[in-house]
Amino acid sequence: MNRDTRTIFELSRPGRMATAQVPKVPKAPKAPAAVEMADIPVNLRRPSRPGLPEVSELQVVRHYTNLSRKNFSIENQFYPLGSCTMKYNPRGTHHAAAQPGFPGRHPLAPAAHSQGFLECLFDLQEILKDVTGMTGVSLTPMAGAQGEFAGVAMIRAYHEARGDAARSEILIPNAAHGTNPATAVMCGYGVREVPLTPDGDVDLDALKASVGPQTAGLMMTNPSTCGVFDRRIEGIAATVHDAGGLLYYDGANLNAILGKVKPGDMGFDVLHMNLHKTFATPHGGGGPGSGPVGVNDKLAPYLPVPMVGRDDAGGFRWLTQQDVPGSIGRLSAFMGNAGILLRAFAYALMLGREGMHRVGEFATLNANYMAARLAEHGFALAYPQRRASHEFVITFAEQAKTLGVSAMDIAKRLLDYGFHSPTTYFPLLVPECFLIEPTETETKEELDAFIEALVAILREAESDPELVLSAPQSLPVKRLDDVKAARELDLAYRPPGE
Amino acid sequence: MNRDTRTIFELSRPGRMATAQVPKVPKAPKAPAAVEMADIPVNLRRPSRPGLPEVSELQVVRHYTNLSRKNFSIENQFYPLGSCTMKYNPRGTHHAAAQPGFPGRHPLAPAAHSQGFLECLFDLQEILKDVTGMTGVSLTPMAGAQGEFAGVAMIRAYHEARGDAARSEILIPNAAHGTNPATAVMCGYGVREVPLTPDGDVDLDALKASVGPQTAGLMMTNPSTCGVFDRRIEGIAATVHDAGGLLYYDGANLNAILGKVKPGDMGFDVLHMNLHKTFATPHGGGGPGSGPVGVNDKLAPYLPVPMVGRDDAGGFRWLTQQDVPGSIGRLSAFMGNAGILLRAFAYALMLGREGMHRVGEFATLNANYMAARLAEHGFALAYPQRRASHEFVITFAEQAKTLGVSAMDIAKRLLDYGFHSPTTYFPLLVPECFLIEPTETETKEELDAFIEALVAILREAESDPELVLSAPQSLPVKRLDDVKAARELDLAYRPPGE
Amino acid sequence: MPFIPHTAAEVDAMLDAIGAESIEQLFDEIPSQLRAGELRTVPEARSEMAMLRLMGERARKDQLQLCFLGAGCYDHHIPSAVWDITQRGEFLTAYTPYQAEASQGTLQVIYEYQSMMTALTALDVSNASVYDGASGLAEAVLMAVRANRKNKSRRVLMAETVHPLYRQTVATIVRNQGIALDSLPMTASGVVDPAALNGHAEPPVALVVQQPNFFGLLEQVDELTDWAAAHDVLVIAVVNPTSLAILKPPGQWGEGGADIACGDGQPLGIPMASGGPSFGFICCRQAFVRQLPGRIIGRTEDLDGRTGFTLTLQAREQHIRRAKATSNICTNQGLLVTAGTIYLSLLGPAGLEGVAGQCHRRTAQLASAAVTLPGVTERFAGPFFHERVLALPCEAEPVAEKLAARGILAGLPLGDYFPELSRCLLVCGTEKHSDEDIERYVTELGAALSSTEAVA
Amino acid sequence: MPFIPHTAAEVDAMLDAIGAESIEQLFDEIPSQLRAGELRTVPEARSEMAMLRLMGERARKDQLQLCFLGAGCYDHHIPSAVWDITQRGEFLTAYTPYQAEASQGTLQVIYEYQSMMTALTALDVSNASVYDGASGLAEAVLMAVRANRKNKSRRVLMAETVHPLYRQTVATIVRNQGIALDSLPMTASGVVDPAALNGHAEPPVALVVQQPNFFGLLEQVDELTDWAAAHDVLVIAVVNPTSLAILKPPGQWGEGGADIACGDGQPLGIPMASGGPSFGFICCRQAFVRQLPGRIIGRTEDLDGRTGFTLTLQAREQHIRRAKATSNICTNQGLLVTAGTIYLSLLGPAGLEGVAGQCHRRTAQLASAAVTLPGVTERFAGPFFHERVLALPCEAEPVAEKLAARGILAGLPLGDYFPELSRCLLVCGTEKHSDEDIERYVTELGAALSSTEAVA
Ligand SMILES: Cc1ncc(COP(=O)(O)O)c(C=O)c1O
Ligand SMILES: Cc1ncc(COP(=O)(O)O)c(C=O)c1O
Repeated sequence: MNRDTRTIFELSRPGRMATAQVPKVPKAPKAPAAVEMADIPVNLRRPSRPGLPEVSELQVVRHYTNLSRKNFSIENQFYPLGSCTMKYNPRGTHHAAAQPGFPGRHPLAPAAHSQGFLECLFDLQEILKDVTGMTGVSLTPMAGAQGEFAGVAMIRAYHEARGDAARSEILIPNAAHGTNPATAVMCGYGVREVPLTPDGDVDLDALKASVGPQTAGLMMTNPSTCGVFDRRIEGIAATVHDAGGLLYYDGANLNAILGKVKPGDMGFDVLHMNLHKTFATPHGGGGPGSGPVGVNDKLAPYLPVPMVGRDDAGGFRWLTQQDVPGSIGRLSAFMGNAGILLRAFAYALMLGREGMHRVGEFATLNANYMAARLAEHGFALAYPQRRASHEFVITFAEQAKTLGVSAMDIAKRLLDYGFHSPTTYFPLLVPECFLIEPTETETKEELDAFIEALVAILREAESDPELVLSAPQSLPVKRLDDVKAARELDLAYRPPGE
Repeated sequence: MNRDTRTIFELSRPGRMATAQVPKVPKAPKAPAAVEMADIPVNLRRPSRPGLPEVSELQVVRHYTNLSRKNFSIENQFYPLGSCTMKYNPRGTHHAAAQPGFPGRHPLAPAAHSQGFLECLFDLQEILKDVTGMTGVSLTPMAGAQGEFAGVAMIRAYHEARGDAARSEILIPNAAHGTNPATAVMCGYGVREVPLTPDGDVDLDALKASVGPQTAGLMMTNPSTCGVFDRRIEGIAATVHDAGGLLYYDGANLNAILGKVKPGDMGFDVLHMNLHKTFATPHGGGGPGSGPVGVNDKLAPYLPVPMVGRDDAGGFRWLTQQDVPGSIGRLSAFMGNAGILLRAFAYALMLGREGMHRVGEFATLNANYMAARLAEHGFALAYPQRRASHEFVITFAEQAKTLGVSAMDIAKRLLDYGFHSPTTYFPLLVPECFLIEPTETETKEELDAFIEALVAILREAESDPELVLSAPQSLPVKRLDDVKAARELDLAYRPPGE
Repeated sequence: MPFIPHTAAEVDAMLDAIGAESIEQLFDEIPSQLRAGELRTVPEARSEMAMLRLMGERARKDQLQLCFLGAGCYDHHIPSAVWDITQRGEFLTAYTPYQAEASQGTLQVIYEYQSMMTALTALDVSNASVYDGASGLAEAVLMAVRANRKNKSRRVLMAETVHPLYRQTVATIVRNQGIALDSLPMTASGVVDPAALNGHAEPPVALVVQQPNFFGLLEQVDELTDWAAAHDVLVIAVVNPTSLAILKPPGQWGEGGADIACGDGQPLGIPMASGGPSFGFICCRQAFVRQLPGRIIGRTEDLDGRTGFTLTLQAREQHIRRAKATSNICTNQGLLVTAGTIYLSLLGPAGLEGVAGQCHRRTAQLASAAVTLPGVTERFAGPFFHERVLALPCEAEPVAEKLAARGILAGLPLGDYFPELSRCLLVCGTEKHSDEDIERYVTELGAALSSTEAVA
Repeated sequence: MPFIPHTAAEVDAMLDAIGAESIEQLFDEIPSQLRAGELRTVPEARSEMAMLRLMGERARKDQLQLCFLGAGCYDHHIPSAVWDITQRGEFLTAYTPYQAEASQGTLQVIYEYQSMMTALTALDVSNASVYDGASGLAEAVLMAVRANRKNKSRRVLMAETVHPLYRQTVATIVRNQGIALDSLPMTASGVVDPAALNGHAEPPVALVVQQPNFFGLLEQVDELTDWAAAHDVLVIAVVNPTSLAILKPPGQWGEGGADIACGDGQPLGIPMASGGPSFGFICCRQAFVRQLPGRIIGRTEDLDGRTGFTLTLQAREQHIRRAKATSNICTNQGLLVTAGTIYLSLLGPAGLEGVAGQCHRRTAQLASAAVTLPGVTERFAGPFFHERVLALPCEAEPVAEKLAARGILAGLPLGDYFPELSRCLLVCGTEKHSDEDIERYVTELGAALSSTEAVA
């Protein structure tokens, strides 16, 4: 295992370079002499070169190849990170986005020379409408959180257009993802939390007590981040709608119900999808994502631009603010994460209608199987009476008390066993918890191996707790000092002595 | 570190498959019913499916991705394997060979639709003539050994054409690579070994005593596999030529002299080049290679086909047996390892004239630097009085005696230090030796780190020999039982019970 | 079932373990009246082969040979190694580095990235990316409003010469928080006038300046920055990272430097690819680090004292602070940051300067060749970098369409953004262009112009 | 200095350590009169960007849209994962696995490859590859001569229906060892006749049969194999690996099976790429394993009893046995074997059968559509697989050229190989072809024919 922690800067030597990457200036360029750098006034020029590393091409290739090997990833191991849907990202989708013509397409190329790209986006819009039960889709948001922004901004635009300007609050179940309240605030709303019942559904009575003329809307995901499907979703929808609010669906959990239930049918007015989850596009160690929004007719006039429509000649064209005058506007310079949209479309083409139905089924089968087997082994499910959706919550509250090992300790020990750990300490309302999401692309053997590892770790926690408490042992680093990281901020390399 | 040793067969389950890779049979194919498999007589059909693994796409991706991580490679570490020239394989060359048009080109496409490819090969032929000082080049041999075959077959054809059929023997210095004698035998020749002087040059007197009317030729590389340049090459050439023999240059060591000396100028009549060494094409864990041959005018009539020539209209065309009636013939179905030829050409374009001169210079600088530093640290150079070429030999004969650690032990311990080991026990005539070839693409820091590791290992051998004797410790496996491998042959997976 | 590995026997065994009759039964908590019917628009499944053929055919339709269009997205050479490494599964298919010990690869890359971006901008700290340049500018504006302790105005002054699509994006994003965007008008020379700043009664909370500006022209950044510093106005610099090899970095503008720099990382090894994914960067002074949105990576030590990297200052982020976070951003553009970091390592200071220099030279060469055509002029004089506005003797859009039909993306017709510039094309040269490319452009432009009826 | 990392300061320090004045001095043992002068033909260095542009322009010239040409190299779909993984640096830039502990990746891949090839051929053992199918056949012939203990003839009988380029290659390679190649003539039906074997006075050491043969026709392999077994003649089968999903594997030919099977692995995930690199495979009975040329990987255990993989039976190889080796082969085609192994894993038994089935169906469809054109017939009747010979009413070569000008590789005009078949085209369908592709072929063929003067 590679324990070298030198940065690329420490491999640098003055004057070294990857020569083949430096453009050669033609000996006798036809550009007139006057266009040399001298035409840029000295006070606008950089006085000295930036402190970038000076390294050879082999050094770069070797350094970053070796760095990559310090990551866990789907292509190396099971990665059951709850709420993140770490399923197989088909390699073919990347090739789809790399077909000659796509990588070199300039975002502002004329529509006449963009028909292939536009048609893909148009088709994807239609597919996403179909699977969500919505009537309008805009593909431009660049991640789930930006989709949320667009959605809540549309809710705001809707109320404003109706002159219903007093609505100042978004209701959010307390199990929700952090992006939900943060988004509400970015859209100028206050946040009111709604509690859950002990079996994980929204507390309908509490909700009824919370709605009112101040209610702009409710944001929730169903199944929830507790891994259960809210059985009273129709009641929730009616309550919010009756109060004049709108319902926002956080599509992070769409994988659970793909082809099984449509958010539009549940009563949601607006939603985002995380294509980097349900549509299997890669997460890249932090991104990119893509968070298209879907709406019903109420909100269609406010969809963000650009979108793709048909032109009179049967071709495709951009829809801009001129076409959607009520649009909340533009969310990025161009068309969001276009390359991710192409991958999601390619994925949808390979799944097809039947495959789309299967996703939710097998994601759910895998989660319920793991939950059942873990329960059998004495692990505590947070919602034992409930069906799991595509993910489920277990709690180590008992073990924390009796054995002194926390969910974090167990998570770290799992890394030694070669598994990425599930999401830890989320949802916040379940103490010492794991949110486990196997996804449909994992085999039964893999699930069984993970379960065995958890069983083995609990045995270690009894017989040799130090092993668990000091995990991981076999990774490039041991547990890191987060306090030091935050106190003695070191956020950029500085040459020694600087 | 991944110690999972299951094969892909052990991940297989009956009925599982990577569905997206199975071609869909159109529901109503226009092919008439009669063309279903039924038209193939039953006695010519396979009775049951072959025992290939049945796995999902994710399983395949994960299995082979993880397997790859059990390799050392240039892109992971210093790989100073003597005689193999493990230099950086520029990533751009792979992209060159993948430019749309090249991967899909059928080898038998008409010349009118192959001009781009043919022009690349033509230019490469010219470049190789230039750097070797030869007048004819054929690119078709698929590796060094096949180049050797072509070369010796041409020597044979030459003598036969002159009616000089009694020549039955090829002379080969005893330090030569195993392919040299094996090739001579494949061409129907006997082999006579020629000894070296203690300072690593061919023993000219012994050579003089060996040549005669039976001598078809001499195969040698210069600098030799002892890492020294044979100073009396002109005398050698004259001796062989005077006896009516021809001189074959084994181009495996061309990196040492690229841009500095041309084999043609040394008196060689025929040579091969290992493009996967000197021209930086990747070795792929065993291959592919490419071994073009170059000849002077004497042997030009016998060059293997196909080659590329110009046509009357200024375009390019294949030269076949019709054009070269004396050709030894064809060495493969098509044009050898065409994709490797494209990469080598791309490399030559990036090196350019100046870069080509630099290769030999810096390969030599790196080797001499390492040799000097190691000598300083008390390591025994096999040829201490000589300049190193691009590689050099050190011997651990002393340590084997005094410390009981062999060159093999030290090689294995180097792996723990994160370095691939040099070539061991070759050349055969130096006991307990390493043949070390750093190549020009490695930095001084890397060479220093390797030297430090060797120093540290010798210290370990003194203080804690077990550490060295039981190395490697940190790799996916410890030392393997080669005897068991050869005695209890297990060369293919068989399902348990079969 | 594409990508689903289950055999029938396994499904049975799993249902047994669950104690369910069928997969269907696992959905029994969902009210049956909600259950989805058929999917109508989703087509039949295609094999990878068939999918790639369809995508290949569509992609081919969009191919053009030569690109002289920039306007925020640039056609640079991307070294082969960049994506060969970036697409390794270990980078491509990892999630956000929540388990630091199992993510040191990604974490160290981002730390190196932060180091490179601060070196380029001459500012103290960088985040780990935001979505793109335009939304990054919006985040920078929100950040400036929070960060400016001395000036509590909610008015932001933005140069009219900032990329119009950036301005639109900022408007969408900051609107709901009651922030007003004022425009600092451009002069006839296509830049803003520092002298015009004094006309503003109440100083804005921040001033946004793009350098080089949308037209490729160089703003008087020293004067603008000094004015801002004197009036407790934070300066937000919008910059093209390639340009920073040659142009003065924001951290050195004026006496004290700009406060925040942002922009789009696309020029750093990211294919144009219809404009995304690329990445937005934000750098700022150390003092504002707690107002930075998005992930930040810090270097620290492990239990054995070995160097390691980890997410830090998470108390700014939505997953910890929820409604009180600096932004709602969660997923960012990590993979593109990886590509950008590898790009910058390969180029190094000399290489990036080489690229920037060639871009500038080729643009100048293009412009001086184009103005030899009758009726073609450079619309603005003044110093510039990498982009140039050509004024044609007729409407620009039909000319651009004619050149596109000949395989050349001729530049951006400016009429959609500045109606008064409807005869203008914003053109851009890069290191990819050769003398022949430029000759071809000018020849085709000449042909297009002579076949277009000049409007007097 | 592309790819050379040395700074001037480092060069000085290194020369100091060596005690040399200059790099030049390191070459002082080379007689000065031999020192190379200038390189004349090598051009000026290009950047990677300029190199790729040149290569891209040349590559584009060779692009054709539809390929109906097989003849030993086939246009199959290659799953995206195959090369994404194969091109990982760890596979791409490793050398031959001489240090087993540091090469378990490559070694296990080859072991799995050997397992798959033996499964496909129904033979006992496989080597780790030879260069290509044709040179592999030459090695198989040499091997058979060594292996046949009962029959010491040095004459080899080769069916005339074996790929002509393979026959040429074998001739080149075995000639120097005094091996004679006899030809078993083909009949009017395009196959060899088992009955004709009995005409041979002295049985050859080996019989070479290709299935399907060069024309795509199926030989009577059972009868041929049984005759050989009865006469102490070893059978060498030349096979297309894709076909083995549907056709009887060599190990099951006749009563006792063929002795050696060889062929080219190109159909297994290797791009056509002008014919190389692909890989040649050789499988054989266990009894002949010590006569196999090339690397062989065995499964064994390490010091701790853990499974591991290593090069084995090296006493057959040149680096140990030198002049007594089974072959001079050293470098093989390991990377392509890696791709082939991944391909076979992705396809599995059902997938490979699907591909083979589609190839066959599309070929049949193409042939039956083509014979609807006036004057076009199928040249041979008999059962076939994947390839078919069409007889045209005129010379085939000019027709093929006409179709190439329309973007279609129409098949192989056979006149160069069999003068009597100069009006014939060998055509090939694969799973990549759609109904539309075949319609387009037939339409274009029809057009080409009607514009060609028929020679009566
Ligand atoms: C439930 C939930 N909502 C929203 C988000 C935010 O999505 P993104 O990260 O794409 O911005 C996530 C992502 O982790 C999530 O899990
Ligand atoms: C000195 C020498 N000669 C010949 C060869 C054979 O070349 P190849 O492996 O390409 O067949 C080698 C390869 O290792 C070599 O080092």
